Amino acid sequence: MANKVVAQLIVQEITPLAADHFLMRFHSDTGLLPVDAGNFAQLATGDPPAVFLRRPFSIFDADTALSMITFYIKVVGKGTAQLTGQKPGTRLTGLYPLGNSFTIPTNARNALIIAGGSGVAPFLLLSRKLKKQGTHVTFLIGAKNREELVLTDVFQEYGDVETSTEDGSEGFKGLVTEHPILSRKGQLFDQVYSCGPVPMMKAVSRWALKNDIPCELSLENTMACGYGVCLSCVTGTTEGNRCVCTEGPVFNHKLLTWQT
Amino acid sequence: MANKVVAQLIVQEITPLAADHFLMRFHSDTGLLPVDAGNFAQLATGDPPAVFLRRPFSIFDADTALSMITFYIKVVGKGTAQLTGQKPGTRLTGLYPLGNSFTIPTNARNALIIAGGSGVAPFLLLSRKLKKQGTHVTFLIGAKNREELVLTDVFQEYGDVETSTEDGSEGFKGLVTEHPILSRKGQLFDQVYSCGPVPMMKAVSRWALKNDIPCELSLENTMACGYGVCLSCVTGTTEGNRCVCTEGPVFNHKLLTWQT
Amino acid sequence: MADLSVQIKNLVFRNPVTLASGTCGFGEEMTPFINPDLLGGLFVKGLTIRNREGNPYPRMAETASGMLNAIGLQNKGVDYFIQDILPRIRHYQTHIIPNINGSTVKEYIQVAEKLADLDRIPAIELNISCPNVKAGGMEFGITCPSAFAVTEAIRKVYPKVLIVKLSPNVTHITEIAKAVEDAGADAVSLINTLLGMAINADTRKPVLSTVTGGLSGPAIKPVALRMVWQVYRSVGIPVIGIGGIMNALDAIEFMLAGASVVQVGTASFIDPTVSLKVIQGIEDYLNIHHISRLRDLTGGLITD
Amino acid sequence: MADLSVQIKNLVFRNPVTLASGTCGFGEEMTPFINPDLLGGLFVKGLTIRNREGNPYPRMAETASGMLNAIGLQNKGVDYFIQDILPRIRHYQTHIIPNINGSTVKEYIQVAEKLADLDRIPAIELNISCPNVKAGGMEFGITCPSAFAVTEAIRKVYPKVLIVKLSPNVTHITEIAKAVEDAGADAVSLINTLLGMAINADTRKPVLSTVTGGLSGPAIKPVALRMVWQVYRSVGIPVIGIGGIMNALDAIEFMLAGASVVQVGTASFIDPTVSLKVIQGIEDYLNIHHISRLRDLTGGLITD
Ligand SMILES: Cc1cc2nc3c(=O)[nH]c(=O)nc-3n(C[C@H](O)[C@H](O)[C@H](O)COP(=O)(O)OP(=O)(O)OC[C@H]3O[C@@H](n4cnc5c(N)ncnc54)[C@H](O)[C@@H]3O)c2cc1C
Ligand SMILES: Cc1cc2nc3c(=O)[nH]c(=O)nc-3n(C[C@H](O)[C@H](O)[C@H](O)COP(=O)(O)OP(=O)(O)OC[C@H]3O[C@@H](n4cnc5c(N)ncnc54)[C@H](O)[C@@H]3O)c2cc1C
Ligand SMILES: Cc1cc2nc3c(=O)[nH]c(=O)nc-3n(C[C@H](O)[C@H](O)[C@H](O)COP(=O)(O)O)c2cc1C
Ligand SMILES: Cc1cc2nc3c(=O)[nH]c(=O)nc-3n(C[C@H](O)[C@H](O)[C@H](O)COP(=O)(O)O)c2cc1C
Ligand code: FES
Ligand code: FES
Repeated sequence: MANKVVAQLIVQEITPLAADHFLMRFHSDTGLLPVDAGNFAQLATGDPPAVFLRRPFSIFDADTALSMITFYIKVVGKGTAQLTGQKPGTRLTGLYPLGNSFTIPTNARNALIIAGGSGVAPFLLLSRKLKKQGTHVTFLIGAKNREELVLTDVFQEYGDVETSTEDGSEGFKGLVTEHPILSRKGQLFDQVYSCGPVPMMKAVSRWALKNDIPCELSLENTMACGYGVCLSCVTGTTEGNRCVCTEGPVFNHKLLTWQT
Repeated sequence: MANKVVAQLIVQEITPLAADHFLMRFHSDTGLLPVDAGNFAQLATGDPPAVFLRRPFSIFDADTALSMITFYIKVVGKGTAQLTGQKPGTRLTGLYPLGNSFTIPTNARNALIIAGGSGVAPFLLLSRKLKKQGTHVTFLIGAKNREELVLTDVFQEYGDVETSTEDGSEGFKGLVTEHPILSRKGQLFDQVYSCGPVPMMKAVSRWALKNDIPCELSLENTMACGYGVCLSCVTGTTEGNRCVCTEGPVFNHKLLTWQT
Repeated sequence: MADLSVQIKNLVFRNPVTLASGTCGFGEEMTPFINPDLLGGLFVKGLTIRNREGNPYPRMAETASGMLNAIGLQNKGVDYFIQDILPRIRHYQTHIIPNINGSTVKEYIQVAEKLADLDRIPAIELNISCPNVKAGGMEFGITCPSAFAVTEAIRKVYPKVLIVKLSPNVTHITEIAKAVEDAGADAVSLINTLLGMAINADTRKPVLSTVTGGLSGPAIKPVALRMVWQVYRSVGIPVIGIGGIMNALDAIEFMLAGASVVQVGTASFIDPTVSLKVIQGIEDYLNIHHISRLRDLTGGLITD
Repeated sequence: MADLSVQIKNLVFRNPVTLASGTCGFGEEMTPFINPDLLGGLFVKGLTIRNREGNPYPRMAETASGMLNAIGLQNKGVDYFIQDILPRIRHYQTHIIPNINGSTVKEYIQVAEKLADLDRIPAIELNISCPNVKAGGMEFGITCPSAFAVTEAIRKVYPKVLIVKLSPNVTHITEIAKAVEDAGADAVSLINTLLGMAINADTRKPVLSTVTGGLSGPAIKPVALRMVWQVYRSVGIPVIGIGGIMNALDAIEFMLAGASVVQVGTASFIDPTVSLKVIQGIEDYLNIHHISRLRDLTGGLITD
């Protein structure tokens, strides 16, 4: 099996993006393993941790040459609050790289990435790869309001960014899955990726099915181990229960039975 | 009952005295309650704490006017390690003032204070009071070695300091209770106070009995609450089990049956 | 403002937050920190017919998210409580509920009889679950016939509200609960501590003088919640939830599982003011969730 | 160098540190982090006669110093294990010990029979304590007659080392232990998880799809230590200690209480390399305390 490690990670910089939204960059003094788009890490949130288990976060960015790894973290509870409250210089441990990665069809010409809430996290590494092979990327990013619509500037470097907010404070007013782009240009995309709240991903999946576009979803089931031994994180698939931490987090949407 | 509070204490300065020995000064931004010589506090060791319960520490020094309170802390386990590793500015909570205090006979002319290990902690406040009323104080301070013989300079301001170390690296070589001062000048003291390991305090108590000198001991039984509700911290006395946290930590040695 | 009152038989609690026996002394020790009048009630320290010195020190061992205790019911006896302590605490504007203990059914009866006529004592909690005494204690609480027998005997001599405190150290908690209900209990309280042990690897000795002791604190909350939920669905009398409550959401969880009243125990050691924070937090929860009467939450767990 | 080997019947473990069933998959999942050859043994994931999908998600709830699980024995069946998994792991230089499960005695027998003749399988662990399945599971482990019956039935068909894994959700753990010893078990392992429950106060729903689940982690260590100590003093067969072991001192505590072998469970979720640290820490402990043979520690608790 591919190598995974319990890495020592040193907090380097914590950049607030909005209230409760942070980019958190770590440095490793023992070198970083190569990571793939879609992989995640299981981070200790502090020492001592405020919560018993580690917390899973998608790898937002990684630079193996510089031994730097970045996570985009939204504070939703005790663990994320403690983690984002750490000071630069603090040493934490993280298991990584975990999980599978997005498939990148070499012949894809127009990819659509639909992200809601903290669902943008896995898509920087992916869009970098897509751009490199010449695939045009459209991002459709939804949030509650303008404040929480973060990182759009970063994604703009990799493609077109469309936005929606529930309160209409920026972009289309409504749910991301109601965005006009989906009815206007549906037939143009030859690959869809999505990550976000389950109801959103279900709607994306229905839309992709209807338009017959290949679609991959990145799930965020709660996890204990993150490397396949506890069987906590399963999602129902046409082939039975599958672990999100090892056989996912990325799944072809047709495989999912959406029991969760 | 006397007022006690759950105080917000802000770490102000941590002074290393030797490996694993620290003075830790806190500031309160809501004012300090008056404290007495012998009182202690139950401190949270961090947020989140590395241990479930608070940890009891004698109040080493306190300045109500400046809202400052100082503890002398020896690292022996997880809690003391976390506490002394805090950074200035950190907010912790502490229950205080807890426990009773030393009695100070107004007619005492020559007091002897015998402290072993971290047992020096309660004696700064006491010796200040003794000095103020004109009682001459002799300190007999024992430690493993020269390194761990800390704070003697501070006590020198309040009286004569005699020392002993187990390895003879400073002062008398041997146990503090074998120090020649005890055989030479025994009859001169009219009040003895002691705090330290139980075997030491037992020896002090025997010596005081033999020489018929009033003696008070400050005990360090393990505690859960620190304010008299859990009954964890009892010591056997001639009047039955008594709580060290409320009826102590200071006991007249004649009261103790030394079951602990 | 939301209505926080709850009721057990004819006894109305201004709010459901009470302090657990053995963790609040006789209330007096709490007064430097909190005003006891604000509490739903005080379950005061376990009483026996005679003075008890309890077990030798050490009686406490810290554990992960919890602690073991082996106090062994140290108390000065029920007469001392009535003559010396009660007069000092009788003015508290909250229910004072003694926790009663015995090594024989006869001793339990004697204690209950002495408390039956006191005007400031509206209820007693019959402790058949103390793991830290050699005779009696938990033994009564781990078989149905003995739990039934001691409850029935107390029921005969004690006319006011009778709460029976159950031991979690059993295979079928619901059967014990049903036995004490059948014997006439007005309510059950659970859980008492789980029997546990701590060892000092360096000295190779047990930490507690008694080797084993009772585990309390957040560590046991999942077991306590499960038992409250099971018992709530098996008996017709109110359930008092106890075990690792550290904050308002913990208390709400116990109420959803079926508790009418909750007891805060070990949490007070770490923060003696926590019970008042729990009351405030419950109020906030009710406001946020637009619930006007707290008692409607009891047993409101949504399962499908 | 200190001798870390321990023995159960004729089976020698190079060291006492093994991984608990359901927390190490089939060992393969651990290999990105550790070399399984360094372990005393691997108790691989619970097997049943047929493929089981387990319980619906969510199956896990975090608790204070612990977690609840309700996996429900998801596995592809014993035949799949033998044909597809075993060939991939049979080269590990450590004992591979399957954990067997059934809803009926007959199913247990079928699984045991299939494993009996495999050369790389020197022992099985009979799980009569799974709280997360509707039929069988814990039901077998909570009464003496049923524990006796299933153990006896397996003993008849399984000639190698038979370990029976006990449930802590009982009033008298020693009686169950004695029953399985009488039925022919070569060792007992304990504890499996404590039955618990978690509630989400905001949604007012149970966290687990099955409402209740099994509690593991440091929260349960005091209960586990107590039970290991009680059982060690009641039976003549070796005891395997399990429950909340996070480091070497925890493991030593279990050995002092009476364990010959220990299993590390939930701790691996947080640190998949922890078992190797436990082995190293045990070695350090032996050196510091000048103990030449680890097995001399078993049951070495000093009580007076
Ligand atoms: C593979 C994977 C990748 C992820 N990537 C990211 C990321 O890049 N950035 C990011 O901000 N978050 C990410 N998440 C989600 C993140 O792990 C959780 O937000 C975090 O674990 C919450 O921890 P907490 O202690 O702050 O919250 P808790 O106190 O544990 O929970 C707070 C609330 O959130 C709910 N909750 C917590 N975790 C989940 C979950 N996984 N699913 C549904 N509800 C949950 C709880 O039920 C509770 O109501 C990812 C999750 C997974 C599984
Ligand atoms: C009233 C009182 C006043 C005290 N004043 C001071 C003080 O001013 N300065 C100071 O440094 N210490 C003082 N102590 C002792 C201090 O509370 C302990 O050292 C501390 O609680 C240890 O916490 P820990 O988490 O670091 O150690 P733990 O990890 O809890 O324990 C480490 C080791 O020390 C042993 N141990 C811990 N506490 C005690 C105890 N109370 N008695 C005997 N053995 C124990 C444990 O058994 C273990 O072997 C005082 C104690 C009391 C009761
Ligand atoms: C130090 C201590 C002493 C206790 N004494 C008693 C007692 O006298 N009578 C009783 O019924 N329960 C007693 N208990 C049990 C508590 O009332 C409560 O049931 C238990 O601690 C679980 O609640 P918690 O986790 O909130 O502490 C005691 C608990 C502790 C920690
Ligand atoms: C996720 C999970 C799955 C488990 N699956 C099994 C199992 O299949 N068979 C079994 O006998 N025990 C199973 N257990 C119980 C463990 O083997 C162990 O007895 C228990 O977790 C206590 O040890 P710990 O506190 O070290 O985890 C499982 C435990 C967990 C946490
Ligand atoms: S989180 Fe443990 S198997 Fe996926
Ligand atoms: S520490 Fe609780 S009574 Fe003394």
